[in-house]
Amino acid sequence: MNELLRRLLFLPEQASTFARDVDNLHYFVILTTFVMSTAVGLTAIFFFIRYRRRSETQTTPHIEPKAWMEALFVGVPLIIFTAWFFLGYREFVRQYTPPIDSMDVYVMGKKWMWKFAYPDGPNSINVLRVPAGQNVRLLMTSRDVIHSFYVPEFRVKMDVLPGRYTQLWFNATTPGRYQIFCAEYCGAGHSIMRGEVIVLKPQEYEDWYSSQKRGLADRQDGQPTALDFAPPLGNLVDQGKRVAADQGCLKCHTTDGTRHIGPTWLDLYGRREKLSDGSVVVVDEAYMTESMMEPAAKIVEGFQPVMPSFQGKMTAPETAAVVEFIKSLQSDAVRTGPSEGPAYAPIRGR
Amino acid sequence: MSHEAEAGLPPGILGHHFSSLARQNEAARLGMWLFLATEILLFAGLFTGYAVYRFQFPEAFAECSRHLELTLGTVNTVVLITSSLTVALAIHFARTNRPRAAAACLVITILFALAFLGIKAVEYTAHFHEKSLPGKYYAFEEVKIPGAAMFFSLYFLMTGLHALHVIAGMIVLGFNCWHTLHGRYSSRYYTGLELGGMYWHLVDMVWIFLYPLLYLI
Amino acid sequence: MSESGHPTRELHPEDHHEENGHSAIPYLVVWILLLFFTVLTYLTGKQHLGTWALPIALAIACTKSALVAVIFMHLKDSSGSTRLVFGTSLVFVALLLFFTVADVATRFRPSTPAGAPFGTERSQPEGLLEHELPE
Amino acid sequence: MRLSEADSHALSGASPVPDYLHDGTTVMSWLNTRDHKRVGVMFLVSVIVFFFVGGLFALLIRFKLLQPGPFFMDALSYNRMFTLHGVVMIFLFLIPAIPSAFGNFVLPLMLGARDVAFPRLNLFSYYLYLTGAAVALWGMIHGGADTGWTFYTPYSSTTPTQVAPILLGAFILGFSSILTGLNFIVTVHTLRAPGLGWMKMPLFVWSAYATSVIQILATPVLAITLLIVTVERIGGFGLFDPARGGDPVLFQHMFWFYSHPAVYIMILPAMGVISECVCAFSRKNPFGYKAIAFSSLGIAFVGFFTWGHHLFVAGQSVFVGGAFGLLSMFVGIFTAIKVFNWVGTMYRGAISFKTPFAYICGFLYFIVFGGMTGVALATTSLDIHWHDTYFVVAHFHFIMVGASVMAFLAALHYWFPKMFGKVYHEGWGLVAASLIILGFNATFIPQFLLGNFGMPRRYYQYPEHFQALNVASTAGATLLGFGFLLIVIYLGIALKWGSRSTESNPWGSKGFEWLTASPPPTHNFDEIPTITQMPHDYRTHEPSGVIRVA
Repeated sequence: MNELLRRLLFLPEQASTFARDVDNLHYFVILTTFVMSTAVGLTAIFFFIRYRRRSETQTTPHIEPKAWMEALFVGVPLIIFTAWFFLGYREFVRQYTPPIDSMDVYVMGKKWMWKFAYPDGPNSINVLRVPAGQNVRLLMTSRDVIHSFYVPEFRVKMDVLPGRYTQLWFNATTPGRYQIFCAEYCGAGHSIMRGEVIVLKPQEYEDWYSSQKRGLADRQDGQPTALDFAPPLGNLVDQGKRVAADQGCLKCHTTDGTRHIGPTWLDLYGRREKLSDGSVVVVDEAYMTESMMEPAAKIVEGFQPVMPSFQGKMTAPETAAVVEFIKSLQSDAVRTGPSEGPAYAPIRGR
Repeated sequence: MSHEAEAGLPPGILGHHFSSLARQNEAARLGMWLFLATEILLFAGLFTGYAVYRFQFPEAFAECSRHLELTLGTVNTVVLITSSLTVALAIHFARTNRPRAAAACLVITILFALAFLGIKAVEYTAHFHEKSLPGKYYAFEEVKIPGAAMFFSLYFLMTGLHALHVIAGMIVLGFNCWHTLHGRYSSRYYTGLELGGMYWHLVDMVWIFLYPLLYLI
Repeated sequence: MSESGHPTRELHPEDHHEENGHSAIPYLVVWILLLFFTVLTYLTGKQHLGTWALPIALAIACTKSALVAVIFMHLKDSSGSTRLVFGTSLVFVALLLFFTVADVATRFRPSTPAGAPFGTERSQPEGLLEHELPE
Repeated sequence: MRLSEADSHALSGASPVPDYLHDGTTVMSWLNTRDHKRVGVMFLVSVIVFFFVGGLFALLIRFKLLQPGPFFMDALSYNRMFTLHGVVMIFLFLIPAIPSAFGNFVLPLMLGARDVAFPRLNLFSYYLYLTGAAVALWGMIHGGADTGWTFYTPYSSTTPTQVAPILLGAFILGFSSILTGLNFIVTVHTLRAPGLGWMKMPLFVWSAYATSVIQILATPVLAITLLIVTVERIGGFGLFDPARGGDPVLFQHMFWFYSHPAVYIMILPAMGVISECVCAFSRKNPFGYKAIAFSSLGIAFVGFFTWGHHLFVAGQSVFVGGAFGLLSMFVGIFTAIKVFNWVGTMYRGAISFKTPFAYICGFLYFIVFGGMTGVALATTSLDIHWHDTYFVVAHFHFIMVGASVMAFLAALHYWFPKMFGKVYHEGWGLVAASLIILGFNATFIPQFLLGNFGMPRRYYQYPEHFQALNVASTAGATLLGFGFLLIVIYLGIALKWGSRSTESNPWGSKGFEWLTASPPPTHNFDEIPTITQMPHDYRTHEPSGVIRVA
């Protein structure tokens, strides 16, 4: 039944965990629409024939609707539409609340191409490799105008805004190659800004990932251009270390746990910092980025607000690299589990 | 059958399609209130921008508003409130058949408006000198936190649009003053003057909201 | 809405001459009140009360504009429909403000730029015409 | 109102008063007219001209989409083509079409008034429309914008193409629409005929009143938004510049605060026309008059609460998305009430199947199907797959072309004898109607399926597997275009050489606008009628208000 309806409605393959549920709601909505419109149509046609005009001066009775009729006219659509809404909204919340254990990928949309960067792995252009059956969370931003990351087979879409992060997650079930479209108009190349999601079996993904991590430049997908998202060689953590050195962060922040002018970076990620105004904050990407751009906003207790702002001095990729570098500085050096994304704010506001 | 003959109205006042003068006055007032509703919603767009960016950059907005000329802003508020009074008095004099006093009040109102624009010009030149300008022209040394450019974009957009409306108000009051001097308004018919006055009161009301939001908080 | 139109064309009772007793006192009283409120908002503003500053300033501004609208603009003695128009326009201003700020308030945390999280130097709008599309 | 036989004879016996078309035939008498009927006719002519300009753009787009790769035009001109199709069709045709063209003509007649409240303002509104159109046309000739009719920043504030004139044109057209709305509200409040209470007003007046409320309250927000984008393009400083912390989603909020109610500006007057036509052609009193009247106001009011359903995937917060989704459901209910009551009106009526009634059937089918897909889009999770794909394109064309243009054509045929005193050829009318309904289905059903298939909108090139459906859609589009041409032909012939309609009320309708002669004299009514009964009350058989035109 599902396959028949899917083919009938020209729906693409169901290649992610969302696809089947969204399509079930789709069938329910389309069927109620057909039932309602045929009912209205048939009554109308019946009235055409039954009450044809017989003479030009034919008189007709004055009929007022009874209360129960009006209640019916309001009640039936109200019930149907609210039912649609609550089924839909439950799915919407599930689709826009990434689970904690999902694997992160940074996505950068730029005029007419997609760039993907794995936190401590390789980066690539227009090709996103993900393991099958694994929750993947995309943290997306754009370098210039609004784009929109859309994979029809996964039934996922989220706009990619300049100057802000937006997030999107999916769990690809069947391995294969699926096209990424840009769904928000972004200029002349809007229609050719197409990338590709390659869903690999978990084992194949691990092989590809480890080969990339060994920095085999030639096996990297696509030739990064000069304006590239990240410097050509090495992964994000190394870049973060180099950028931190260049920008002089390490003059005030140590990486081995000793206290210095600024708080130490060892085990900083995920720590509960007590601020000078008494409140406590969990250190996550947003806090780290904010502290780089706006140091005066939150001062850790016992430290002086002497840090300069790096607003405008560091480009997007460099900031992301420094954040990754800090996250990699854990005392239990070997970090086993997949990288935790930023703290997932609960739905009910911040 | 011209019906202006009765009631000693100046010619061309009562439209042929209105059954009575009272109906036409009521129509004019309702039409003016609808136009004022569009003006209110026009400024509502800017206030939405203010609300959103104040929410996102609270420190920048607080910091920048301290760098505005508070005394000049307060003087401007007093100027506009008093000009509102003189316009109300002008309508009062016209209703009680004292056109000369009404015209005098209108002239005072226009002078107040000029004073308001003058003070605004002084403030704008100060901003140009200290480079606290909107958007990409922003190079103000004292406030370096992000979002400051947003505050000044909003400041210039809001006060600029308001100043345009002050100028439009002056033109409208100018016509009203010219008509009052030519005896068009009397206790029988003063709607034209009343509409001009209502427009001016709206311009004052918008400034009443602009002043605390930009200068004080 | 009164259907007071009469088919015939003679004058209506309320067209009689305005009584001359229309006084200017209320305008002066309102003027004094407005000045008082301006001083009040000036003082409360100067102290920078923090979170309470905005509600107080808005409350004072609303009372001032209410005074202007009711007395100066004669809303007091104008017909119901004009008051309705003024009321609905305020309702829709509140509506626009409420939903827009609610959206910005409840977005997922890292998305709201605590200071534009990282510089997005706007790429120069490469001359669209001569920009060759990457094959 | 019973115009006794004596009066009508006395009236027609006297030297025939020249109707508004022949009361002064110099160009100046038209350009400087105070008569709401002439302003209405001028609006109608310019609106139809712009409809064909927009339609031409549409056909060019459909022609390009025959091929997946580059073909017939390059990416930039394709982007300009769909932008101009959007701008021309929405700002120059749909928003002024029924309110300004037919509303101006028919509203005072239905109220028993001699003219709108502010005749000079009415003419000024027409000249504002022409200036706005001229500015937009100038922008089009000098390259035209390539931002889509939605002008999303930061693309619209950074693209080097000519966006500023189109923004200014839309800004001026907004004011023309505000002035029309203002005029109608004041006319309804102050110029009703004696005896015509709020509950006796024709349903078209109710929907025109609701439309005017939206025009007054929504258009200024569009004006300020477009002004800010123009200032950002020219002056370099603006609210939506992401590099300085500006929020592009704020633009979308303020844009859609206008643009969703604008969708109701387009559909509400169409619903008013359909209410009138259904009652006239089934010779029956409106079934549930109060329900239809108050649901017009309901749509106008609740329509302002739902703009967020355009931003579900635009980075808007999930919580507010849910709130907007739920509120969008309620707007759907008011439309459902109207549809049920229209079908209820036909019950025990005397239905005569003329051309306007054919358009009514098309309208009913399209509004039910289009409306339901709209509510389906507002169930948040389905929108994730459908947003910005051809499903959305098909949905809003179902409402705008399927419902609004069908009602425009129904109005054109229903009031053709009233406006021009001529009768069109019924046979050709039915042929054109069926051609249009068929062509419309052939164009937009494939686009629903394209949307399901995942083809994003505004795509110059698309992957091969979408081609089949696109070819089907283009075929339908040519059929649709041909249908519209057919209408122009036979209405043109009727206008030029058609026989003068012998009686002033060829449909035998008891709407109030038929109380006076067709075409009516300049001052509408020799003596303002006193209304004693509801409109469309067919219990008494003799046609009231039939005035033999000498």
